[in-house]
Amino acid sequence: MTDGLDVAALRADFPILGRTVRDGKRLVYLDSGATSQRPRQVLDAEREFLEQHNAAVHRGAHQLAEEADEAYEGARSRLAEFVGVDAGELVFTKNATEGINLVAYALGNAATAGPEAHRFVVGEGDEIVVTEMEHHANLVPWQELCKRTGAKLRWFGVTDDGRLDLSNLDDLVTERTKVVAITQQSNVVGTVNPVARIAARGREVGALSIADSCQSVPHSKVDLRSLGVDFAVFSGHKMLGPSGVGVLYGRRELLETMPPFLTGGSMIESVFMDHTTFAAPPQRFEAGSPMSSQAVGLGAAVDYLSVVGMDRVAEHEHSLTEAALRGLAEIPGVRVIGPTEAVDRGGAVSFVIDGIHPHDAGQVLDDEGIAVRVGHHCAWPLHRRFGVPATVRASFYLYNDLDDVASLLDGIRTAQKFFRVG
Amino acid sequence: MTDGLDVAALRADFPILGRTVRDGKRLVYLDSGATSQRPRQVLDAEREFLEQHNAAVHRGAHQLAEEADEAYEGARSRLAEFVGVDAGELVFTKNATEGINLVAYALGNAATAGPEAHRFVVGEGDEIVVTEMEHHANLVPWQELCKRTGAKLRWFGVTDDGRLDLSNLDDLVTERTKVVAITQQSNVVGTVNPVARIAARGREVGALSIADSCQSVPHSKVDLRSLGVDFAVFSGHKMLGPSGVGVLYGRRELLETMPPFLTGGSMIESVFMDHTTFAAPPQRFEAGSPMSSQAVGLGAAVDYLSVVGMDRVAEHEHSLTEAALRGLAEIPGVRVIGPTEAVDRGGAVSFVIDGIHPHDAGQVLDDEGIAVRVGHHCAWPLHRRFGVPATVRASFYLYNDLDDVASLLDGIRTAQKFFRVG
Amino acid sequence: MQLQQMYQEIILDHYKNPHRRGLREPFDAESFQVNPTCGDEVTLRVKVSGDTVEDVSYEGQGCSISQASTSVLTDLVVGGSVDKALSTMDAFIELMQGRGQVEPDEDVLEDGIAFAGVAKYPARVKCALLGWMAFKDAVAKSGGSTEGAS
Amino acid sequence: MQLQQMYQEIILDHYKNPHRRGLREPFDAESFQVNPTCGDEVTLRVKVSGDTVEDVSYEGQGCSISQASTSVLTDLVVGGSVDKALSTMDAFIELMQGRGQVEPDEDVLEDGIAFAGVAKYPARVKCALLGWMAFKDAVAKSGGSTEGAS
Ligand SMILES: Cc1ncc(COP(=O)(O)O)c(C=O)c1O
Ligand SMILES: Cc1ncc(COP(=O)(O)O)c(C=O)c1O
Repeated sequence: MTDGLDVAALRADFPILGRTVRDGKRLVYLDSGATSQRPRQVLDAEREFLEQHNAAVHRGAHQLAEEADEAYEGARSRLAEFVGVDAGELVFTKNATEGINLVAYALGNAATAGPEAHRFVVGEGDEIVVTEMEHHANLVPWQELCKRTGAKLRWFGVTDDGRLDLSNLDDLVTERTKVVAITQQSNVVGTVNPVARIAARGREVGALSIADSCQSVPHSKVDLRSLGVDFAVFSGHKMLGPSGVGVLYGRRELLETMPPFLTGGSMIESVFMDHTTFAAPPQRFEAGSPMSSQAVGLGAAVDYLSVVGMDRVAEHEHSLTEAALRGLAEIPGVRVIGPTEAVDRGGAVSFVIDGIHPHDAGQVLDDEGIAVRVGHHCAWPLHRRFGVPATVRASFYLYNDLDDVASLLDGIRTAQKFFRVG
Repeated sequence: MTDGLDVAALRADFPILGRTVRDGKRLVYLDSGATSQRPRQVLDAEREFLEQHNAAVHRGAHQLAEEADEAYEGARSRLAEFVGVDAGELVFTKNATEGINLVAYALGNAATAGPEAHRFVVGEGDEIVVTEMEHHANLVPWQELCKRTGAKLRWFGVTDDGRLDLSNLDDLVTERTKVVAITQQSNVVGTVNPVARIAARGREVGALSIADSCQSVPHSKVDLRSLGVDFAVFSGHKMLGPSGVGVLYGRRELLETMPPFLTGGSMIESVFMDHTTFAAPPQRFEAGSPMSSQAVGLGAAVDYLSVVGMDRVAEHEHSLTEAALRGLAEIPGVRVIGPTEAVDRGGAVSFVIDGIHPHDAGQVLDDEGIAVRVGHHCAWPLHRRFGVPATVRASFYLYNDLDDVASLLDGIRTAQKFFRVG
Repeated sequence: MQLQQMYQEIILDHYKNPHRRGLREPFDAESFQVNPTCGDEVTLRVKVSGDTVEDVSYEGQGCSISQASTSVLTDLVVGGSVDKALSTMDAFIELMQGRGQVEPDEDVLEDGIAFAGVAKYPARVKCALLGWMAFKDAVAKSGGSTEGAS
Repeated sequence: MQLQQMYQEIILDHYKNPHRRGLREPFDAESFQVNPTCGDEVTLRVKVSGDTVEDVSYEGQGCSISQASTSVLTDLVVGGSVDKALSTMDAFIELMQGRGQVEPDEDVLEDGIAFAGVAKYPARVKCALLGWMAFKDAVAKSGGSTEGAS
């Protein structure tokens, strides 16, 4: 490949990519937007931890416990470096969804917390601003917070070519705005949003900003500090890491005064029957036994990605996306939803085929060994916006190559033939 | 061993038990109450899933996704069978702590949910009853719910020998009681509580009951249905399974009308910008990408335990506990906190040594290769009750044997010698 | 290619030319069902007279499997007794949940036997059952019993 | 046995015979610190006159390490300037966080050098720092600066 990524060598690290599906077909995995596959290095790191150092984290004083603490906190530090923030500003969650819920519930809890939490209180008259292209994870928790507190939900619309309509930025984000929650990169149409600009407007009016970085951190170099957001979330399983672990970033100053969400062991300072005081962050937000081996695995994933180089990952995916968009444009009856040029755009490519329901198209692709996702991809409002009930989505990662793109295009033609359309 | 458990053979399944600590000492792992170790079978099951079947669960239609769904739901079924309930009544959480928070928050959300959730509403005048021996995980979430709703927290006391004082059962659990939350087995003093009796009283007065089964499900045969509780929680990592996965049981009828907690992808029915409807349980309570490989690993853990047989596990631990209690009673200056006889009592044995702070005792034991836990074990109020700031806790599991007990007793004598006491 | 097994001609015919499509009056009960994974939807109405299913009308969007199975459903139940409709439904559900191991009875399921291949694809079983779930729900709402229906 | 390295005689002496223990009046500021993992607690008061740390008094419960290090703390800071106390604190913190790689300076840390062995046990470092965290907090509350203290 011209971008210098040795995909064949990388693929050898991913055992699952060597398997076949549906009667011996080569697996063409184009569903990394849903979940990525894991390289041997991540599996090995987790196993080594479990076979040599496993113990309860932050609760023990024996040697295994010391080693487990060190592995867990070491992973936090490497992740922090990976996204350009301090280790104390990262909270381990079970997935990105929990991270967003954490912030939404903590805000809801501020009303009955101490005076230090005053700035987090949400109530009637307040507004929360999202976008029409959010994943349900960054929409429903805010709907629910509004329902509980009486705040009002507002949102940015989406243009016909799948970009955020920011023409009313100053009308939407105002002194009434408490939170602006935006995806950094759409998991459906691939659009990369100008989060820094929106966060800056939020800062101007005193609103908290939160970036859903689920689809950006795995695929490009992200520096959360320079992005200027107050919070951000991402998930381990989408970036070569284990399932069951995600990350919430919060600016130190905010985490220090924000009320807790989940409560229980390890997040306390002192506990009495009638009251409890809480530990400093990040511990305050990590109740219960943590996903220790998963954090270790995620640390190894970050090491793996760093060795490859995030700029090269992004460049590589860019070339695949370009090829896919070009190829799709050439097939009659295929319509890409969202940006049709690979500008400010990541590698999630969603499309519809005239006369074939996405579910049926996906079935034919699956029969050819091509794993894509069909449906609304947890972004139902965005699909409504484009007047389609569902789409077919192909999403790329560092282990995909131009052959995979060619397989996808061939598969679409096969589907058209099978259903006698196009 | 007289109980017929071939511990040597079992130990061979646990790679970590073969390692040495502190300059070549044999590892004597007596901290399974905090977290258990994992057998090869569990590690292999998870790895096999990741190398062969990994895909986004409940979101895909391609072959890998089908296989992943099947593995994940298969694990749910095996767990359900293990604890005697239906698969649809089990919700996967990240740990037991999340499970308890889930119920507490769902109750808090009932006030702004639909009329079907009316029975879950908590407010002023309502009472929540816990015990003085709860783990923080089953105490702090209820304190917080009370803070948010104006309900009042009440609790059962603990007798001098570490049993629940139920003399005032009918005065504590009354028509005002909304929730009774009790640990089935203390993680500090090992006491097995008469949960069925307390839950029955709860039922009489219309209170919801929740059992913290973290220390019972891993160590004995538990039939949640016959226990008669409405909810129960336990954690994978304490029962040979992975970290990052726990289980909430809820009676079907309750899960069907209880409001959601975490919101986002996979737990919805339909999503619009201005409102959302929710899926049926258990999906309603599993927002975001789940801990898929961890659930699979937990399924394998349950298979492993089932082959050994939970009755034999319990019997084996009983004999170790008896030996430990007997041995500790023979060492001058050692005082066991909690029941000193192995009756209605599990294998968590906590004690203090005159003249040696638990932290210092733990250090000497660690130096001998013996991993115990020191501190308040996330049950600070119980320690206050016994007037001790901290204890040393040894906790047993199926891979421990009488040699481990002997090492513990020797280690205590060494500590007494080192600190010149006793 | 296993596809032919799944997409029998009968299915594609019902998909392209659905029977009894459209929402009609009068009706006794209506049910809206959605497959949250893919967004497929169906709104289905039943009209029951005495013990007879007099009409089933529906509207929806979805894949060939969900649309065709709803079309077949109307063929199977309209004009027959509610009891027979429910036992047909049970047979269809059993077929779909049988993972390809259940031998369909053509006398009972008629065109419905074409869905036997779908049963091998767990992710598509929900598609095939979408209309039936709406029917079950609508019958229950109309006062017909769905006892015994799994 | 590595234990002897950790539990130096100096530490055990301070533990058995702690210096300046007890809470005394008058004082300018008080701090309560707790180690949430193990429940060790200390309440510590400082009395500052001009630029001088006139008294440090304390009460608490905890292991030998936390108790002894608080006793040593009082030896090191009482009677000296606040600035010197804070730079001594920095040196002690550096030693404790050095994982056994930092060479302690006896001129600065006196009996404090006995804690060098503790630095190899990450779980015990917090014990050794408990009293110092209380001191830092109390000095800050009393109006003394803790700038530069890490
Ligand atoms: C009795 C009891 N309850 C609750 C918990 C919390 O479990 P987890 O930390 O896995 O959420 C534990 C273990 O830490 C426990 O022993
Ligand atoms: C943009 C975006 N946000 C949020 C999520 C939710 O992530 P998770 O399911 O890991 O919590 C996803 C993935 O599902 C996503 O693509």
